[in-house]
Amino acid sequence: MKSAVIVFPASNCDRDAATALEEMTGKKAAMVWHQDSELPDVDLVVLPGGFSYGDYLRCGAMANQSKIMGAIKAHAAKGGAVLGICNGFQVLTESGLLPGALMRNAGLKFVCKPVSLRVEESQSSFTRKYEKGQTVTFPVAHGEGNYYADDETLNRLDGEGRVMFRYQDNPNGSARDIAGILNQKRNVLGLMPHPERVVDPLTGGTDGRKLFESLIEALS
Amino acid sequence: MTKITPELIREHGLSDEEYARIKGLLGRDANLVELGVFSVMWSEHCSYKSTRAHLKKLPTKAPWVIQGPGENAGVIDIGDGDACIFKMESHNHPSFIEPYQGAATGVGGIMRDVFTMGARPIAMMNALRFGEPEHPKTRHLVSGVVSGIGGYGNCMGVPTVGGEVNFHRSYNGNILVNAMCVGLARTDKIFLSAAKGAGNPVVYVGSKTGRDGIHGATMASAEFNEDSEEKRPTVQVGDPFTEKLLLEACLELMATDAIIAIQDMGAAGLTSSSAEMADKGGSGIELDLDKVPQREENMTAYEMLLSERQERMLAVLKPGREAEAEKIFRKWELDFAVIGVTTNTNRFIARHKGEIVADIPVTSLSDAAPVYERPFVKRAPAAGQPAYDSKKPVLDSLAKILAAPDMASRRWIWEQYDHSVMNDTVQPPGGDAAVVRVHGTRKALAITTDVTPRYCRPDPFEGGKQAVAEAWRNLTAVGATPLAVTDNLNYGNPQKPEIMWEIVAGIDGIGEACRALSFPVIGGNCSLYNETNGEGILPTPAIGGVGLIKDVTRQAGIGFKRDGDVIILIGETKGHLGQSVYLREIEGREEGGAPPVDLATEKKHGDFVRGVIEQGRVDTVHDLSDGGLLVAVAEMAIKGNIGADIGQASLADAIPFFFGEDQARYLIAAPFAEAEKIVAEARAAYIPVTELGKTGGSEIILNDKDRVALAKLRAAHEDWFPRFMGREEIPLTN
Amino acid sequence: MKARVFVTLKNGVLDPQGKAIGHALNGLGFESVGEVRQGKVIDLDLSETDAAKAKASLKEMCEKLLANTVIEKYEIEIR
Amino acid sequence: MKARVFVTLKNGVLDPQGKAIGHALNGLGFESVGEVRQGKVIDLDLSETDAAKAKASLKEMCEKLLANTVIEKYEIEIR
Ligand SMILES: Nc1ncnc2c1ncn2[C@@H]1O[C@H](COP(=O)(O)OP(=O)(O)O)[C@@H](O)[C@H]1O
Ligand SMILES: [Mg+2]
Repeated sequence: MKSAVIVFPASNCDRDAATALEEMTGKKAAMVWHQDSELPDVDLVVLPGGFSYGDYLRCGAMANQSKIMGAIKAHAAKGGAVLGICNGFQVLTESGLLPGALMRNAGLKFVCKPVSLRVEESQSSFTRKYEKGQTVTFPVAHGEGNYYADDETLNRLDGEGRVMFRYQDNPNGSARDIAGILNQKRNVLGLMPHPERVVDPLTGGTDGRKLFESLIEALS
Repeated sequence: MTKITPELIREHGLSDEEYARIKGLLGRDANLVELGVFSVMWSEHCSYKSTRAHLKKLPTKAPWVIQGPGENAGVIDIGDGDACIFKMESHNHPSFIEPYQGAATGVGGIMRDVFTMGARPIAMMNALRFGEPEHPKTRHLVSGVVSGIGGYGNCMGVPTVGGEVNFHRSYNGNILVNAMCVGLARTDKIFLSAAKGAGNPVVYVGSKTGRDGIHGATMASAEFNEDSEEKRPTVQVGDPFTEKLLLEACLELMATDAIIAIQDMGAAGLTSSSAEMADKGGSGIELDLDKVPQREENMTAYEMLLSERQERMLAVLKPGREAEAEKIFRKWELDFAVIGVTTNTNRFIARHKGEIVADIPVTSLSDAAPVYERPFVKRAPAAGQPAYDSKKPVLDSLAKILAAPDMASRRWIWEQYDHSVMNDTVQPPGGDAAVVRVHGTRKALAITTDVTPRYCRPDPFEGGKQAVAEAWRNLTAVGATPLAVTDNLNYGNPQKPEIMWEIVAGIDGIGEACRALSFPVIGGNCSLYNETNGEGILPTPAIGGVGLIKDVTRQAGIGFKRDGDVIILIGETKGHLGQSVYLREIEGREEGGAPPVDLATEKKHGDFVRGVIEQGRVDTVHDLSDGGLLVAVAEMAIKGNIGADIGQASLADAIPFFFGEDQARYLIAAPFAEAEKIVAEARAAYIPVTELGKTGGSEIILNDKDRVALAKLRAAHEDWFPRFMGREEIPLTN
Repeated sequence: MKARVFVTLKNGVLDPQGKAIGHALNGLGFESVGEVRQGKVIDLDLSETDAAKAKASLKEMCEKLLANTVIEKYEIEIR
Repeated sequence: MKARVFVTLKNGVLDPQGKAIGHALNGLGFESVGEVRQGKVIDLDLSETDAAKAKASLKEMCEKLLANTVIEKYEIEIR
C-alpha cells in the first residue's frame, strides 16, 4: 500500500501518521505540502491531526481552501481511500467529503485521554480486520470533536451502516456517540480518535494497528 | 527631544545612581530611546542584578554538559550524537492579569528559547502556584492558565507531560506560572547566539512588530499614549499558529549552514536579542529600524526597540545566504527582513528615518550593568516535632489528605493538555516523572519539576536542597539517571533583607544538593518582586530536572501491577511531621521545620533503587514525598487499581509512621522471590529496608484490622478538582 | 468601506458555550439573564467602494469561508 | 428584552485569528479585503424591562465576566 500524508500549516500529527504508516507498511509515506496541486500515485491519503491554520475561524475551514484539496477530492471521486484523523476529519466535513460538522466539545474543554470505542462495522477497507462490535481503545485529543448533523443525515448514516466507531463514554457530546463515519462510497473515513497513536505497546497500546492492517489488506 | 527628568528615570525603573552610571558610560546624557534600552537591559529580569553574584555559586559543569547557563537554554549530551536542550521560565505577572494569554505566551516564549538552539521541542512541563482555593479569583486563574497552556502547547503539537500545582494563600495576589520546555537536537547541530564577525546580515523573521507589550512603566509617559481612550495593554496575545510555522521554518533553515547566530526575541524584544548577540560575539550591531516589519503605523524607534511582540526571531547569517533563508520563511508565510549588519565597533546603533536614535557601547548593556550584593538577614529556623492528636483514625485522615487541594488528582488539568502527540510519551502525567522516548531510539528522557514551598519558608536552605533532592528522586524512581537541572527562582522583593536571605539560602541549598548529586544547573530564570501589599510569596525555587533512561523497556511506574507483590520501603522513617501535609490538612497548622535532607543518603538510596530498575528486576517504584508513606501506598494502589495489605513496621505511633515526610525514601513492589533478594541486597549495603506488606484485593488494609475501599479513596482523590472547578468557569473562546 | 459579519449558530443547534455563559451570569447574581447564545463577529476593511458589490462579495466570503452553513447562519452589515 | 454584546480586542492588540482570516480571504481572491478583526458576539434574553437598568447591568456583566478589559473592549446594544 502506498500512502501520502498531507501537511497543512500547523498540522502536527503529520509525523505521527507517517511514522505509523511506515511502521505498518514498511514503506515511507509521501509528505505532500498543502500548496501542491497534485498527489503522488498512492492508494491512501491521510489528512492528519493538528491545528491547521491554528484552528482559527473554524477547525479545518482554511485547510479546506488549500490547493491540494482539489486533488484529494479527485482521488476520492475515483474511489481512492482517504483517512481523516481529528483535524483531518474536520477538514473532510468542511470540504463536504463527509456530512455534518464538528463543533466545540460540549464540556467546552480540550480533552486528551484514551477512550473506549465500539467498532460498529467491519464491512469496510478501514475496519475489515476488526470484529463487528469489538471494543478498542484509542486516545482522543481535541477541543472540537462534537459531531453534529441533522436527524435526517444521522438516520441515513445509521441506516447505511456508515457509523464506523461509537464512543462507549461520550467525551465531547457527539450526536449518537459518533466517533467516526464513512462517506457513501465507503472510501473516505473521518474519525476524531487517533489510531496512529496506538500502534506501539510502549506508548498507549496497539489497538490502532488493525485499522492500518485492514487498509493494507484492502488496498495492496 | 525629550528631556531626561528624574521622573522619567524613575518611570523607567532606574535609580538616580544607575542613571549617573549610564551617563558615565555614554559620556553624555542619554536620549529617550537609549533610556528605554538601558531600562530593559538593566532590569532585574534581564540583568539579574540582585542574584547574579549568588548564581555564580551554582555548579554548572559535568562531562555531559555541552552548554551551561548563559545561552537561551542549557544543553546536555545524551549519547549517540543526541543532545537534550531544556530551560524553564516564568510568566507570573502577565498570567495574573490575563491568565489565558499570560500562560500561553509563557509557553510560547520558553519553546522559542529551546528551538532557537536548534532543538525540536519534545515535551513541556508546567509548575503552577495559585492562591487558596476559596479566594474569589482562584478558579478564574486556574481555568485561564490551564486553558492557555493547553491552547498554545496543543496547537504546537508538543506534548505537555507533567508539572505541579500548589494552592496557598501567599499566592493570592501573585500566582506563579513556570513553564519548561525540553527539546532534542544533534550535538553537532547546536545553534548559539554569539554574533561573531563583522559585515554579516542581521535578519528578522516571524511576526510583525506591534506596539503591544511595551514595558508597563513607560506607559505613563504621555508621549506614548496617542490613543488615550485605550491604555496600551502590556499583556501579549499569543499566536501559536505563527509560532508553529516559525518552529518549522527555523528548523528548516538550521538544516542548512547559513546561520552564524540566532536568538529569539523574548523579554525586551529586539533590543535584548540584538545587544546580547553582539555582546556574546564580541562584535557590534547596527539596526535600521525602518526595515523592521511593522504591524501598526507610525511606530517610533522607542516602540520598535522595546516591543515584546511574541513569535519573532533574530538571526545573523553568513553573507550571501539571505535569499536562501528568505525562501524558506516565505514558504512558511512568515515575515523576513534584513534589518541590520554586524560591525567591529562594539557599539549598539539603531537608525530610524535617517537618524541615529541610539548609540551605546554594547558592553555597557551587559557587563557594565549593575550587580548588587543586597544585604540579607537570617531568620532562625523552626525546629522540633509539632504536637498532634495521636488518636485520629489513620484511614480517615488518609481519605481527607488524598482529597486536599494540594494532593488531589490533577487529571482535570492534564486531560486538557495533549500529552500523547508525537507518539513518544511512555509515561504520561500522573507518575513520579514523565518519560518520553527519544524518537526512533530505545532511549528515553525522564522529566520532572519540583519544589515544596512550605519547606522553603521556615528553612530556605533545606528547602532548596529538598527541591533538588526531590527532583533527583523522581527521576530515579522511574529508572532514569538524573543529568541536569534548570531552575526557576520565584521570590519576593530582594530589597528586603529577609527576602534576600531566602534567595541566598535557597541558592546555597540548591548548589549544595546539585554538587552532591552530580546534578549540574545548566540554565534557569529568576522571578523576583512577587509581592502584594508587602506580603511575599512562599519562597518557590522550582527545579526542573532531566534524566536519561538508556533502555526504555527498563523503567518503573507508580501503579501496582500484580497481586501478591511484596511492598518494600527503602529508607529510614523517623516520622518528621514539621510542615507536613498531615499537619496542615488534619491539624490545620503550618508549623515546624523542613525535613532535613541528607544528600549522601539520598544518593545511596537512589542509586540502589535505580540499579534494580536498570537491571530489569523491578517495574513498580514510587518515591515518598508530600503526605508520606501511606499517601504513597494509596497513590500506587489507585493508579494500579490493586489494593494493599500493610502493617506499621516501626515507630510507636502510627501517625508519624504513616504520614511523616522523611526524605530519601522509596517504595518498591516486586514479586516475592525478587523482593527477598532486594531486601537482602539492601541490608548488605546498610540501606534501611522494611517489608511493609503485600499488594492485592480492592482495599487498603492496615495492621490486619483497619480497612478502606480503594473505590472510596479514588473517589476522594479524583473528585476534588472537577468539583472545585465546577462548570461555571468557562474559558471564553471564539 | 467597513463591513461587519455576524456568524451565529442556527436555531436548533445546541450552543453549550452560550449556555455556560448564561449559567455563569445567573451564578454571579444576574438573574434577569435568560437564554444566551454566542457567535462570532468579523470586522472587515474593504477597499471596495460600491456597497452593492461589497455586499455580494461578502455573501460569497460567508458561503465559502466565514460560515459553515451546516451549523451556522450569517448576517452582513455594511457600515 | 434582547441585548447584544460585542467583545473585541482593543486596537493595537494582535488578533491572530483576524489576521489569518484576512490572509485566507485574500488567498481566495477577495483582494478588496484589508484588515480583518474577529470578536465575539453574545446575544442575551433579559427579563429586565427597563432599558437603562438593563444597560447598567450589562455593563457590569461585561466588566465581570464577558470581557477581559486588559485586552478586550465591549459594546452593548439593546434591541
Ligand atoms: N536561576 C538561575 N540559575 C542558573 N542560571 C540562570 C538562572 N537564571 C538565569 N540563568 C541563566 O541566565 C541566562 C539568561 O537568562 P534569561 O534572561 O532568563 O534567558 P532568556 O533571555 O533566554 O529569557 C540564561 O542562560 C539562564 O539559563
Ligand atoms: Mg531567550
